[in-house]
Amino acid sequence: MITLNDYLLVAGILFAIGLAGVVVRRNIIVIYMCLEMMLSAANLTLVAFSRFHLVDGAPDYAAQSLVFFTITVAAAEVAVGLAIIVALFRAKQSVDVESVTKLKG
Amino acid sequence: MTSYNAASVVLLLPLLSAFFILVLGRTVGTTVSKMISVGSAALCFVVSVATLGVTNDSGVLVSFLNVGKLHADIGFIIDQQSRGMLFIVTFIGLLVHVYSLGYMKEDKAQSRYFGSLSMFMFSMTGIVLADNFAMMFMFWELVGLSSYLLIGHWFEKPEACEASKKAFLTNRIGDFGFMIGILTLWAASNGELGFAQLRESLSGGSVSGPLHSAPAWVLTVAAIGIFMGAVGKSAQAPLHVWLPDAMEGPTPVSALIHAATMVAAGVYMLVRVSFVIAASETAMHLIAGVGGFTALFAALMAVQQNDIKRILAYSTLSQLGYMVMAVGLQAGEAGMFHLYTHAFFKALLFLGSGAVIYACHHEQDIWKMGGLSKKTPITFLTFVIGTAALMGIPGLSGFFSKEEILGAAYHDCGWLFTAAAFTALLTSFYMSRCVIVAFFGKARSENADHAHEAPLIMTAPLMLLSIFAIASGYGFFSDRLQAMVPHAEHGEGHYLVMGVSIAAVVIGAGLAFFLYNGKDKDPLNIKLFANRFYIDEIYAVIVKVFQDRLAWIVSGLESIFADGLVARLPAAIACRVGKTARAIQSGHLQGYTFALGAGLILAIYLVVQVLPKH
Amino acid sequence: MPSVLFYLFAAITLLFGVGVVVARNPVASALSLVCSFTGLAALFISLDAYFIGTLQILVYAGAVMVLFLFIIMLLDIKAAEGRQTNYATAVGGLLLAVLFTVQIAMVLGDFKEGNKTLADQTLNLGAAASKTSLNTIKDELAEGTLPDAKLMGFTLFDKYPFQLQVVGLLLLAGTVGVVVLSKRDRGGKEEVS
Amino acid sequence: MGLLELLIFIPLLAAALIGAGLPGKVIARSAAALNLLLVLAAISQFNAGNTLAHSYPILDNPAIAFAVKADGLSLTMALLTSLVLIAANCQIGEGKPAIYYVSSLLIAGGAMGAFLCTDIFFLYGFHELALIPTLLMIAIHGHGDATNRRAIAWKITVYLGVGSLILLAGLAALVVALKPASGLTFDLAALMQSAKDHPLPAATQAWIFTALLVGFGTLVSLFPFHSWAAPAYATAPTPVAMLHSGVLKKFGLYGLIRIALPLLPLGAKHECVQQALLWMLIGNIIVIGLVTIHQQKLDTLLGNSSVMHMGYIFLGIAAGTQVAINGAIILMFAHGISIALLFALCGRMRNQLGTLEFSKLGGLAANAPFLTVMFAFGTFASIGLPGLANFAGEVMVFLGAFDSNINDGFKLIHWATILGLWGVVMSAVYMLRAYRNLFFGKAASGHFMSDPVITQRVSLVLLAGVLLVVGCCPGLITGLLKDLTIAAP
Repeated sequence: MITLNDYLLVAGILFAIGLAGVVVRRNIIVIYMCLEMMLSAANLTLVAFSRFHLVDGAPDYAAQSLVFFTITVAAAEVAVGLAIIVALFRAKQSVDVESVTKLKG
Repeated sequence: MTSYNAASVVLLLPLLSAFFILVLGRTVGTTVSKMISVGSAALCFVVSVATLGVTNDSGVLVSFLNVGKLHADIGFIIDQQSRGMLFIVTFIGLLVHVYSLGYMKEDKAQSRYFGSLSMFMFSMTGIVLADNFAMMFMFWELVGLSSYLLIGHWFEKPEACEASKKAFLTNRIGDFGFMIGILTLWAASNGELGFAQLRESLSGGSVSGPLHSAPAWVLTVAAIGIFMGAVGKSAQAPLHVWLPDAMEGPTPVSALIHAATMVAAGVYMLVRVSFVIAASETAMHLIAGVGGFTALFAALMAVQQNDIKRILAYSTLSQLGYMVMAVGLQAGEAGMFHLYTHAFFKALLFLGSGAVIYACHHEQDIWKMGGLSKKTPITFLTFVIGTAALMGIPGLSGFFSKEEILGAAYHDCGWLFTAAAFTALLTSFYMSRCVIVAFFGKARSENADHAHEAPLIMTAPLMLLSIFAIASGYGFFSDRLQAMVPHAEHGEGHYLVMGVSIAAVVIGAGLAFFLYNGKDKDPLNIKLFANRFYIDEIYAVIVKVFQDRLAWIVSGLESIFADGLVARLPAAIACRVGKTARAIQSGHLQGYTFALGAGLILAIYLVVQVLPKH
Repeated sequence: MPSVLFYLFAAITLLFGVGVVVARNPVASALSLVCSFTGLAALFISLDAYFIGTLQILVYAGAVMVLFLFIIMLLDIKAAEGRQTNYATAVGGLLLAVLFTVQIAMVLGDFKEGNKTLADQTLNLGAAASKTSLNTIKDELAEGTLPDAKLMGFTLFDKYPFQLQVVGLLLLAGTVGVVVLSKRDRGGKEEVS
Repeated sequence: MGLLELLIFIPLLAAALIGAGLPGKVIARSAAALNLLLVLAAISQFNAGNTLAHSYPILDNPAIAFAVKADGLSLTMALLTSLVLIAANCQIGEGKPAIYYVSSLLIAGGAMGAFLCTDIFFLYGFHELALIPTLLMIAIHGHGDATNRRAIAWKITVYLGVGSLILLAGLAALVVALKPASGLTFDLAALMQSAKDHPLPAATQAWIFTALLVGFGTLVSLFPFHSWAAPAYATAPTPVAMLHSGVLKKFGLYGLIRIALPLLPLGAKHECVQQALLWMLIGNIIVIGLVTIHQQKLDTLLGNSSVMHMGYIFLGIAAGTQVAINGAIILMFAHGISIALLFALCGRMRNQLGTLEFSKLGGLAANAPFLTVMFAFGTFASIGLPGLANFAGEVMVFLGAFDSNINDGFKLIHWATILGLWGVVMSAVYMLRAYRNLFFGKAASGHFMSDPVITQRVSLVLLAGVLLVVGCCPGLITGLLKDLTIAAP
């Protein structure tokens, strides 16, 4: 049978993949997608915990409401992020991470 | 006239006149300042003659420093030694003041000259009256200052400035040793500075006698330190270089300071604190040795000098060597007696040479003079009397005092006696050489040719001094003038000593007459003596290497180490760290995210693995 | 929910997740991300979180990915030309991922509660029924079904009303921001760095 | 508003007024003169037994209060400050901008505050207030080309900044360590009391003393931390050089005597602290002495010589006996006056001659007799000639340092004193060499020095007169210092 650890492990791996993506890829949009993946991995852990931690018989909906809020925030964040990427593209004509070094020390 | 008033008048009057001249000299004009200075010298002389009869006394004039253990005050001692010295200082001081009125008539800075002279009188009386080491040291340096001012009177002449600087610095080196001696005594005697207290503490009489129980090396260090002060001031062997150069100053100055009084201060001080020197055997031997060596050494150099004032300067060095030797041989009274008689005839000789130079229009080289006996009879006569006294011709004052010292040397150790006798021979040799070349024969330059006798104001002191040069040796005068005549317990060698000294005089004079009569050029030509054993050059090299070169090296090192290590190095490190830190902000986003991830993993590792263990 | 389905959907999520990272073409990575999200939604469903599962599909897979594709098309980004992903970051990223998973595995290794299986966490709907005040939920619970959406709504509006308003405001601010950001400033010169 | 508060606030007020635009010359000089009169009044009050102590509490948890108290040491320093202030103001020439007056008044006001306050908080604060105008003036109005001037200003700012920080750390440690039962206090008397009740262990005393020594030492150019001093004085404008080297530099020594010695008696006597201090001051005297001999210009020579003379004062402090400490205080006073006099003359000569190189100058005495006499006073005072103030100080320092038993051989303090004595000879060498090169001998071509006008002479004569008066009867100052609380040796 499936245990809580399995779910957490899946979430962990998903998070790791997201992290690797963010570090490896040079295309900002793909980085952004990996970011979303990391976020959803976190949501998975929350839902797993809410299911496995029963409050007087029913799953713990506080965790799930937190997931609800993260999803909304993520949505807003994606909107703003993509707007920035568009503005960036208009300035640099490229979405490559290497071109964006203005804030160098 | 109690001794307290006398001491305070003699001490403070010259100071007031010097201060007055310093402050108002310019406004009040040179004549008034001259009158004030000479007046104060005369008044001091009268007062010191008055004190000749006063009983021994000592006391405190004004308390200089009174902090915790330290009680340094300006005091005075009136005893036979200080009365005699006071008489010499004020008498010769007065004569020099009067003489200077004539000699310095056309000098343009006369008020400054007389101000410095009064300053000197103040400092010299301070040394004579001093009753503790602090006061002695203070006036020691003030005398150094006044000799600096007087030697450097004609400050346009570069030689005069160099000479005055050299004099002050050599004295200061002597004072360095002097202060070490004083400090050692101060530490060993647990805070005593007064001569009376120190003598008591040394004798171990009273309970407060820690000095008595001080180890021998402490007393030796103290005695040698104090002797170094005398070496600096009385121009003994190592530190004698400044006296011949001090002849750059006006001649009356040389007469007063560099013949009679200031240079004698060293011997006076040694006799005053003889109980400290007596306490250490090695110090006594050292002092006697240095004294004997200086006497011989200076006499050798005097033989080949051509400048009349330098001959007298070296003879002063030599006579001082005698006195210091006497002190070293525990014959302080003989030293003081010689100092006493020497003051008169040496001052006479210097003033005489001043008159000669005045007559030959500032010509100082004896080989350009000649035949002055006919042109300046009074100067010639007084100069010969002075020379006779200096050479030690029997019947004159020099003979008695020098013979005492030779006697002391004879009783103590053989080779010192032979050195002293040989120096006596050399003394009569170079003095007769000087007289023969300068006064006999025919004039060797047109200056000497139409030389004219010095005015009365200059010859009067000469005549007065020649009387004293003759008479001061005899009991009648010396008792009246409180000279410290050693009680003549003539030991068995007395006549031998007498004979040897007379023989030395005769041989010296004869040799000089034989060599120099009628000669126009110096037959002897000993380069070594003429160039003063090249000591000045050696000292110049020492100063150049050990001071200027070392200073250059040290200042280089200092700017590298002190400035570099403490200031520039940290600054450089800060810049270096700053530059490397900048590299972290490289602008590569991937670098940043990687650092982010690495930080995350490290944090997890710490939280999960490390934290629970502690 | 038989365990084999769990492994299936977990595999879908992870593989398509890797797809996102590895895909050359951003469109391909976007689409693989959509699949990954659907796999994830399935996992949510397997955890009886039906509302969140649908929300995941609706918002993430639907809205967010569509926005991504829209932007990719707008900016006409071609496949990453010049595949010279410098190997330093590639290795670094991989290393990070491996290390992270190792750490998660170690943590889960000694996480005792983690071993509870889904089965022994049976929902005791009867007890829950007696607790809630809303009778609609009470009836359904009594019947033995889990009114997931109703319970979710109830908790949201019962415990976190204020937070909802704030999130609403956040969304408004987000949209205004997007409008300002993407407005092409007429006069200003193009800031070319 | 007692006498002492007036002393502190008159210069600051005058600085504000001049800053606000009133004519600088008149206000500055009247403020300085008024300050001197007030100091003399305070001294007479003090001799009559009234310590003029006032305290205005500001905070009670860390008990901070603007407390002033008249004490022999602080009055001597206040007298020094007011005298040097007068001389500094008189040295400011006609066309100089108002900032000259403002900066000198601020420095004097800050120094006055530092010397009169008995609260460590204000003591430190006033010192920093006094330091800032010094740094600014060196940067803006210093001599020499701009880059060099700014570099030196930077160096001195950072150097003294670090020094002050170390000092602050030391003071903080001290205040915390000596916290009396009634809670943290900055008041010196309370700290003194708590130091008596439960003295700190020797080790803590030693390292706090070291921190204070390094902090104060940097402010006073103790040997290894001295490299800021000479260039700073050489490039500083005359009034600032006079005030800083004459007055502000003495704050470090004042601090050591006022704070470090009484509160940390064992600290000073600790074996390795004593050795370190002695080696440092030997460095001060011998190394800087040689460096000074090597100098070719008058202003760098004076800068270095003022660094060297600090060695003697540190020797007095290291010895710690009552005679030595009184000697150190007199030496602080005397050195302040003599170095101020020398810098005033040096500034005057720089303005008129343009150069201060010894090789280029000579024979100035021919037509500047007054200046020659004044320079003679300064030179012979700094050499330590009896009859001038420095001698009394130096002799007491040497006697105090030799106070300990020497029967079992010379210890390091004795060797330090002997090297100090040799330092006196060295100072005679370089001062007389400078005096001879500048004033005597052949008049160098084109360099013509004329005497200052009568009004300018008053301040110089005042300084020389003070040197002479204190030199002839140092009892005036030792009288003030009778009841100074010094930790018994």
